[in-house]
Amino acid sequence: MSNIFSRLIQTSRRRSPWVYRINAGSCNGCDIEVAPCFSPRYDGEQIGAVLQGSPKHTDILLISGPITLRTQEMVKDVYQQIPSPKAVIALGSCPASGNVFHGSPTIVGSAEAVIPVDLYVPGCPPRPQAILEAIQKASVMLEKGETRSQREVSHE
Amino acid sequence: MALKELTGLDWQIAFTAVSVLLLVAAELYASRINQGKHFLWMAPTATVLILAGIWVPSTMGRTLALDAAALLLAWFVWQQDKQAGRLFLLAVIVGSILAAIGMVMGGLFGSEAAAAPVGTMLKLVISLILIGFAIKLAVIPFAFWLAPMAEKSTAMTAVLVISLLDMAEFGELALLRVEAPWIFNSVQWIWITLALISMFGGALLALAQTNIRRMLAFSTIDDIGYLLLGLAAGTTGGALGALIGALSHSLCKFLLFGAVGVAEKDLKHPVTLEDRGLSTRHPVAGAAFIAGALGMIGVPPLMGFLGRWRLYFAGVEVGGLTLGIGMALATALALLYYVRAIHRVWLGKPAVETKKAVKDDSLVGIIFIMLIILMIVACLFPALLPGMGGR
Amino acid sequence: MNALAGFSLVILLGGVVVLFLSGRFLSTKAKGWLAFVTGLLALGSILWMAPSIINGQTVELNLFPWQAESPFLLYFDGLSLVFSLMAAGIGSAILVYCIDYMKHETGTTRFYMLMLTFIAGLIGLVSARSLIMVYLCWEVIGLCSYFLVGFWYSETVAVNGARKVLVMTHIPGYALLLAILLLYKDAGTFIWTDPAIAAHFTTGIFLLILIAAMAKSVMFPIHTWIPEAMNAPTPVSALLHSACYVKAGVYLVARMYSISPWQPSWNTILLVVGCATMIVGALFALAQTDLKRLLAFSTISQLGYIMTAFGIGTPFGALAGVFYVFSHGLFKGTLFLCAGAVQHAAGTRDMRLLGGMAKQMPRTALIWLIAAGAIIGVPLTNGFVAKWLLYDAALESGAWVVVIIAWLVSTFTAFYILKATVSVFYGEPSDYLKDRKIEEASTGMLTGMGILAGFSLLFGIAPQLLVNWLAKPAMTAMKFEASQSMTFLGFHMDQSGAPVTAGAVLAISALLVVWIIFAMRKPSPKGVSTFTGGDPLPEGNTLNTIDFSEFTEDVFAPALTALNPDPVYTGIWQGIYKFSQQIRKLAENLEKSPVGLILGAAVILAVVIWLV
Amino acid sequence: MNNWWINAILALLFWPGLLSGALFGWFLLWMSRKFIARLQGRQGPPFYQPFFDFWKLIGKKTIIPNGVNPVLFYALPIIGLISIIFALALLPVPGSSGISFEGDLVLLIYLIEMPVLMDVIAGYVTRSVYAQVGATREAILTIAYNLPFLGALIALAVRLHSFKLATFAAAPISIATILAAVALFVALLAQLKVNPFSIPNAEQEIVAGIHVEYNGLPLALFELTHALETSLLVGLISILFIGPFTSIWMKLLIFFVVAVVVILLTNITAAGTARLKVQHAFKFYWTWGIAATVLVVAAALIL
Amino acid sequence: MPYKLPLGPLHPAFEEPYKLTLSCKGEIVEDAQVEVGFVMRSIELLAQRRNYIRDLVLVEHVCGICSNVHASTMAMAVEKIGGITVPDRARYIRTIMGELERLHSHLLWAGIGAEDIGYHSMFMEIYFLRERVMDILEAISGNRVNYGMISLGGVTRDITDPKSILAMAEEIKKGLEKVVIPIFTQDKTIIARTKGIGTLSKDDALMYGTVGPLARASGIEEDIRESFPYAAYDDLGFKKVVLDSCDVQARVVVRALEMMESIRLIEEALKNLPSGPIRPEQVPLTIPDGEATARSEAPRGEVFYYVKSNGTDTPARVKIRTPSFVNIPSIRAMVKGQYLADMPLIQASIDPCCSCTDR
Repeated sequence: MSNIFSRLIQTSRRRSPWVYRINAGSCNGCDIEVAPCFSPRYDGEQIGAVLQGSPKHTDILLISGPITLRTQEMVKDVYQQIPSPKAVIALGSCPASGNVFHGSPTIVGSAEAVIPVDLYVPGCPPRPQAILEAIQKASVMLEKGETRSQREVSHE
Repeated sequence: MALKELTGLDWQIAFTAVSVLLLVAAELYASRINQGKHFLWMAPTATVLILAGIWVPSTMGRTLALDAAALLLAWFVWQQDKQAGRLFLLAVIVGSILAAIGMVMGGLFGSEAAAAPVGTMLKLVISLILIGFAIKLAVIPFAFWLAPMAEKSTAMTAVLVISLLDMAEFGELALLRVEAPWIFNSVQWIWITLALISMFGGALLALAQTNIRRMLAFSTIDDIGYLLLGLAAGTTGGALGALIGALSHSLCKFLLFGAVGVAEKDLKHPVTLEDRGLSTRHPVAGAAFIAGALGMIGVPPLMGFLGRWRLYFAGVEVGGLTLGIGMALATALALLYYVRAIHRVWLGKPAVETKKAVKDDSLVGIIFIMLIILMIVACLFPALLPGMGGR
Repeated sequence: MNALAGFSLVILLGGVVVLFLSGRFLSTKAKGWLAFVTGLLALGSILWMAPSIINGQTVELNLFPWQAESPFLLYFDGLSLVFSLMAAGIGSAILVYCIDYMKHETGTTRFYMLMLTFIAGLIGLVSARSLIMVYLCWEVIGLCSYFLVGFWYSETVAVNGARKVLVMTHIPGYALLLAILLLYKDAGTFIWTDPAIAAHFTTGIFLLILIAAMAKSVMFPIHTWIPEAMNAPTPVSALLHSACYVKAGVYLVARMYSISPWQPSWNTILLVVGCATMIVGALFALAQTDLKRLLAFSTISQLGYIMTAFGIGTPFGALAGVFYVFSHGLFKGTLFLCAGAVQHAAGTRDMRLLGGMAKQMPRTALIWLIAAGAIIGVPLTNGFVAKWLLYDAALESGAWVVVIIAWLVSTFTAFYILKATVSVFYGEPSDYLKDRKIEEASTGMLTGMGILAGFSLLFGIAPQLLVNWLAKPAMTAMKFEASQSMTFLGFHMDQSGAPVTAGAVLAISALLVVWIIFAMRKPSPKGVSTFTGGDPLPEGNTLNTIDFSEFTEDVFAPALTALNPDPVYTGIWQGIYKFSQQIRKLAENLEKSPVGLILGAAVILAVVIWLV
Repeated sequence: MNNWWINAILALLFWPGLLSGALFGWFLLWMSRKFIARLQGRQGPPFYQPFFDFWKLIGKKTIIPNGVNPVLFYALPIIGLISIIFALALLPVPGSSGISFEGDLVLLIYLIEMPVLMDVIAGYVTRSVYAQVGATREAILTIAYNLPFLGALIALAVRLHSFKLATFAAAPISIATILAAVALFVALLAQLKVNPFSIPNAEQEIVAGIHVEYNGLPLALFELTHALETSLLVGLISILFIGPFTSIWMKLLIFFVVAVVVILLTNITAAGTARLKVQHAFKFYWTWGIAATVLVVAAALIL
Repeated sequence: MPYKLPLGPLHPAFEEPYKLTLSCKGEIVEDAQVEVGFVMRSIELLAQRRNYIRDLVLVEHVCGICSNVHASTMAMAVEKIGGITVPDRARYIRTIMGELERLHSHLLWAGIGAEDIGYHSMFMEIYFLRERVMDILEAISGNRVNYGMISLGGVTRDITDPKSILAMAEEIKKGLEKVVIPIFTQDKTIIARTKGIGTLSKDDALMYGTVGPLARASGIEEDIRESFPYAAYDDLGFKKVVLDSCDVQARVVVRALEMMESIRLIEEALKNLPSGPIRPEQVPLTIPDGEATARSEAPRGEVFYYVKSNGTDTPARVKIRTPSFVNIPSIRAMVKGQYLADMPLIQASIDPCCSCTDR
C-alpha cells in the first residue's frame, strides 16, 4: 500500500513541476525568455509546469544572472524557503561562469558557490525550448530522487 | 365657582398663589437686577389689579380690572421702549374694546348668565369675542405685539405681562367657557384651527429667531395654542389641562426670562444664538433655563406634564390620533428650538475663555432652585394644587 | 410583604434627597459611598421581595393617589423583577466602580443624584401598573440620561451627544404617550392589568409603542444617538447604554406580551426590526476605531438580538430574550467598565493609540477577556447560553432566516471584539503609550467590573439559576408556559434534531475560535523565515487590527453611508429651518402694518365664522 | 439506526462526499484550466493535472514558517476540509444516501462559511504581510458576495416554504429558480476567486495571497478543500435544475451538464475580464447583489 | 498605523529585482521607498578593461530587452571619435533593429501590464503576437535576445530577404490594429483600471527629469529620434507621440501609438533599403584620442553614452546613463494616495528596467 502511494507521489513529482524564478543579477535576457515558456507558443502548462509567486509552493528554482553580491543572501534565503524535494536550474551562461561579466568585482559569478545546482542550461540566453526541456529533465530528476537536495538528505 | 365644579381645580386660588409667589420672586429678582425705574411699585399694583380681575364676581368688573392692569403694563413698557409700548397699547385697546363690545352684545355683562343669542347676533358676538381675545392673548395672526414687548422691555416686565396678565386673560376666557359655552361650541373647529395655527406658527417662528427673548415670546404664542385647544375641546380634562398648563406656563416663563436676564446683566447685551456656553459662568441660570424649557414642553417630572397630557388627551378625544400626532409634532418643533437655544447659548464651550467665574447672586439662584423644586413636587404631588386632591 | 414594593423607590429617592441636602458638606468619595450604599439597600429590598415573586405571587402597593384615574400603583411580577434586579444590581456594581473613577471630578453631587434617580426611574418604570406612570418614568430616565451624558456641560462634544440623546429619544416618546392616551380613551383606564386595556390593544397601538421602544432600545433607524452619547463618563455609558437605559424599550416590548392578546403579525415586525438592527450595528462596529463607539455599535447589534428573541414569540424565544437581556447587561456593562479603566489609565480610548496593555493591566485584561468571550458566545459564559437559547428558539419556530442572519452577525461580533481585544490589550504598545506610566485599575474599579464578570461566568456555568429564579417567573408574567429545563453549561435536554446539531456546531465553532486566539498567542520561535520578497522586513511589521478596520472602512464606506440615517434627519431639520425662515419673513412683512394686519385677519375670521 | 450511520458515512466519504466530491472538483478544475488555455490559444494541462498537483504537495516536506504555531498551521486546513466534507454530504445529489432534515440548508451555509473563515485566519496566522492583506480582502469580499448568495437561497426557501435542500432539488424549474441560479452564479465568481474577483489571491500584488506561506501537506489540504468547494458550489446550482426529472439517470445527466455549463460560463467570464479592485467588487455586490436579491425575492413571492 | 508592504526584490509582477517598500494605510498607499542596486555588475568598470570590440558585446548585456540600442549608441559614440562613417544600408538596418526592439519591448511591457491587472488572457494574446516580432528578430539576427548585430561602423549581418520580413511585419500590424490597441483603449475593465491612476503631472515629470514614453505621456515633447535624429530617422520622417493626460492610460496609449509608428518605420525602411555595404571595409582597432557623447531613443527613453578614448584599443572611460535610472524615482510622485491594488500597474507603467539602472 505504502508502495503505491510513494509511486504515486513520485509520478506526481514528474507531472507537476511548479517553478519559481529568481533574477540574481541577470541582464533580464533570460527572464524575458522564461515568460514565453508559459505563453501560447510554448505553453509549459502542457507538462504541468506553472509559474508560482511564492517560493513555498515551488519544486523547481530557476536562477538567472551571475549572482551579484547584493542578491547573494537573498538567493540563499529563498532556496531555504523552498520545501524539499527541490531542483535548481541555472539559466544561461551567467550562473555557470559569469559570462561577459567575468572579472567584475560585484558578482559572485557562480551559482554553485551559493546553492547546489542540479541542471545548467547554456546559452545567452537559452531559448524557451531549452528552458522547458530543462524543467522536464529536472522533474524527472525529482521523480527519481536524483536532485542534490534529495541525495544530500539520503546521505545524512 | 363653575370652573371649580367643572374641573375640580380651584383655579382662582392656584393662580393667586402663583401670582403672589411670582410677584415676590420678581421683586426679589428686581432688587438684585434692575428692572426699570418704577418696577418696585408698578409690579404690586399690576398684580393687585390682575388679582382683582380674577376675584371680582361680576364679569364687567373682571374685564375692567384686567384692562386697567393691561394699560398700566402697556404704559410701563412704553416707558422702556416707545415702539413696543405703542404696539402693546394698540393690542390692549383694540382687543379690550372688541371683546367688551362682544360681551356687552352677548349679554355677558349682566349679573346672570345670559341665554345664547341667536342667528346673526350670535355670529357677530362670537366674532368680536374671538378676535378680541385672540388679540389680547396674542394668538397668531394677532400676535404682533408680544415679541417686540418681550424683546425690548426688562425681563421681569415681560414676566409680568406673559406670566400674569396673559394667563389671567386666559383664565377669563376659561371662565367664559364655563359661563357661556356657546361661544365655543358653535364654532369649535374655528377655535381648534386657530389653536393649531398658533401652535405651529409660534413654533416655526420661534425656530427662526436668533434673539432668545423673541424666541421665548413666540414660544408663549405656541403654548397659548395648546391652552386654547384644551378649552375648545370642551372636555373636563381639556379645561383642567389648559388651566394647569397656564399655571406651569407662568412659572416656566419666570425661569426662562429670569435666566436670560441674569445672563444679560453679565453680558451687557441681549442674548442671541451667537452667544456660547453661558452655563460655565452662570450654572444655576443655565439649569433654570433648561428646567423652564422642559417645563414648557411638558416633560415629566415637571408640572407642565400634568397639564400637557390632559391637553393631548383632549386633542385625541376631539380629533383622534391625527390631532394627537399634530400636537406631538408641534411639541417636537418646540423641543427643537428650545434644545437649540440650550445647546448653543447655555451648554458647550464658552465663546470667550472667562478669566474668572462670575459669582452669581445666590438669592436669584435660590429663587430659581426653589421654583424648580416646586415644579417637580407639584408634578409628583398634584394634591398640592388647590382642589386637586384625588384628581 | 406588599409594603416592600415601595422600599426600593423610597430608598433611592431618599438617597437623592440626602445627597442634595448634604452634597455641600461631603467629600467626593463619601458621596460615592453614600450612593453605593443606597443602591445596595435598594438591591436588598428587591431581593427581599424576590422569593415570593419567584413563587408566582405578585407584590402590589398603592403608594398614594396621584392623579384622578392614575394612582401610584406598584406592581412587581416576574418581568419587573428581572429588570429591577438588573437596574439595582448592575447599578450597584457600577456605583462601586464610580467611587474611584469619579474621585477627581467636580459636580459629583449632581452625578450621583442623577444616577440614583435613574435607577429609581427604571425600577418605577418596570413596576408601574398605571400606564401614565410608565410614561412619567420613561421620560424621567430619558431626562436623567440627557443630563448624565451632558455631565461635562462645558465640553461641546459631550453636550452635542446629550442633545442627540434628548431629541432622538424624546420625540419618539410621544408615540408612547399617544398610545397610552388612545388606550385610555377606548378603555377608560390607565391600569394595564385591567382586561379593558387588553380588549382595546390594537396593532396601531402596538406600532406606536414600538416606535418609542425602538428609539430607546436603539433599533435601526433611530439608533444613531448612542455612539454620540459615548462622550459621557464611562459609568454612565455602562449604566445607561448597556445595562439599563436601552433595556427600557425591551421591557415595553416584553410587557406587551403580558398586556395584550399577541398578534402573530407583530412577530414579523419585531424580527425585521431586530435583524436589520443587528446587521447595521455590527457593520458599523467593524469600522470603528474609538473603543467606546465600537462598544456602542456593538450594543446596537446586541439589542437587535434581544429584540429578535422577543420577536420569535415562542416560550423559548421569550426565555432566550429574558436570558439575553440580563446577560447582556452583565457582559456589556463589564466591557464598558473595562474600557473606562483603560481610558482612565491611558488617557485615550482611540484604539490606534493603544496596544499591549495586558502587561500593565493584567486584571483588567482578564476581566475584559471573560466579557469578550461572553459577547462572542464562548461556552462557560452566559453569552453562550443566551445565544444558544436564541438559536434554539429560532430553529424550533422555523425562523431560519433569523438563524442565518444571527449567525452571520455573530461572526462579525467575533471579528470586532477580537479587533478591540487585540488592539487594546495585545500587540506592541504604541509610541503614544511608551512615554506613559500605566497603572492597573484601582481595587474599587476592579471590584465593580469583577462582580459583573463573575456573574457572567456564574450564569454561564449554571444558567439554571438565572432560568429558574428569574427567567421563568418573567415568562409566566409574559403569559408563556415556563416548562423548559436547563442543566449546567446551558445544555438542555428537551430538544432534538436540528437544534441540537446546530447547538453543537455553535459550541464547537465558538470553542475553536477561543482555541485559535490562544494558539495565535504562542508562536513557535524557530523555523524558516517567511517570504517577504527576498529582503527581510523590519521587526513587528504586520497588519494590526487597526489596519483591518482601515481596509473595511475604505471598502464599506458606500454601504455605511447608505445605512446611516443621520443625513436624513439633518435634511429634515434643514428643511424645517428653511421653512421657518420663510414663515418669519412673511410674518415680518405682515407685522409692518399692525393695524392692517388686525383688520385683515379680523375680516377673514369674521367671514369664516359667518359662513360656518 | 444502524442504517442511518452507514448512510451518513457513505455520504461523507463516497457519494457525494470526499471521494466523488474530490474527483468531481478536480474534473471541474481541470475543465476550467483546459478551457481557459484553449481560449488563450494554448494546449492546457493534461486531464490528471489537479490530481497530480495534489499528490505532489502531499509528498513534499512541510516547512513551518517562523513564528507560526505548528498545530494551528495544520489544524486550520483540516477544519476547513472537514466542514466542507460535511457540507458536501448534505448536498442532495441524485442517488445520495445522505442525511436530510428540515433546516439542513442553514447547516450547509454555516459549513460553507467555515473554510472561508479558516482561510482568513490562516492568512493572519502566517505572519506574512501579503497573506494578511489577502486575508483582509477575503474577509471583505466574503461580506460582499454573501449578500446575493444568501439572498437567493433565502428567497428560494421562502418560496418553497422549506429550508430543506431536498425540497430544492425536487422543486420544478421556474423563473424564480433561474433568477436564483443567476444570483448564485454571480456569487460563485467570488467564491471560487476567479476573475474579476480573484482579489484575495491577486498574484501581482500580494504574491500568492492568503496561502503564501502554506506548503506541503497543509497546502494540499487547502487545494483539496478548494476542489471540494468547487464541486459543492457548482452542485448547489445544479440541483436547482434536476427537479422536473424523474429517472435518476436523467437527473444525474442534467446535474453534470448544468455543472459543466456553469463552470464554462464562469471561465468565459474569468478569461474575458481584468481583476477588479476590492472596492469595485464590494460596490458591485452591494448594488447588483441587492438588485439581484430583490429581484429573486420578488420573483419568489409574486410568481 | 501605516504598515509596510514590500514589493520586491522578488515579486511575481517584477521581471527584475528592485524593491518598492510601500507604506500603506488600509488599501491606500501613503508613501513608497525605492531601492535599486540588486543587479549591479560594474559594467562601466569592465568596459574600461576591455577593447572596443569586446565592449560592444559587453554593453549589449546592460539590458536584455534593449540590448541593441546600447550597442548602437556605444558604436555611435566611438564612431564619432574615430570619424568612421556608417554606410547607408547599415544605418537603415540599425533603424530597423532599433524599431523591432522597441516593438518587442513595448509588447513585452503590454503583456506584463495586462498581467498586472490580472488580465491573463490579454497577456497570452500579446505574447502570442510578440512571438512574431521575435521571429523577425531571429530571422534578421539569428538570435531572439542579445542580437549581436552592431559592429563598429556598421552592422554584422545583412537583411537578405526584406519581402518575407515585410510580410511578417504586416501580420504584426494587423494583430496590433485588430486586437491589442482596441482592447487597450476600449475595454471597460482596462479603462477602469488605468484612467486617472498614477498621475504624474508635467511639473513632476520635469522635476524628476523623466524621459521616453513616460515623459511624453505627461506632455513633455521630447523624442531623441526627432530632436537629435540619428541612424535613418531623418530620411524616414518620424512623428512623435505626445499626450498630456498624465495617467497610466496616457502611457498605454503613447506606447500603443509608438508601436504603430515603429511598424510604419520598419516597413518604410525595408521598402527603401539602400543597396551597398553593411560596414566599412576597414575598421581601425585603435581609436584616436578624444571624447564623444551619443544619444538615442531606447524603448524606455533616452540612452546616453559618453566615451573617452586615450588612443589605445581600450576606452579610458565609458559612462552610460539609461532611461530607467531617471524614470524609476518618479514612482514616488505617482503612488501617493493610490490603491495598493494599482501599485503593480503603476510601477509597470514606467516600464522600469533594473539591469539598465544598476548596470
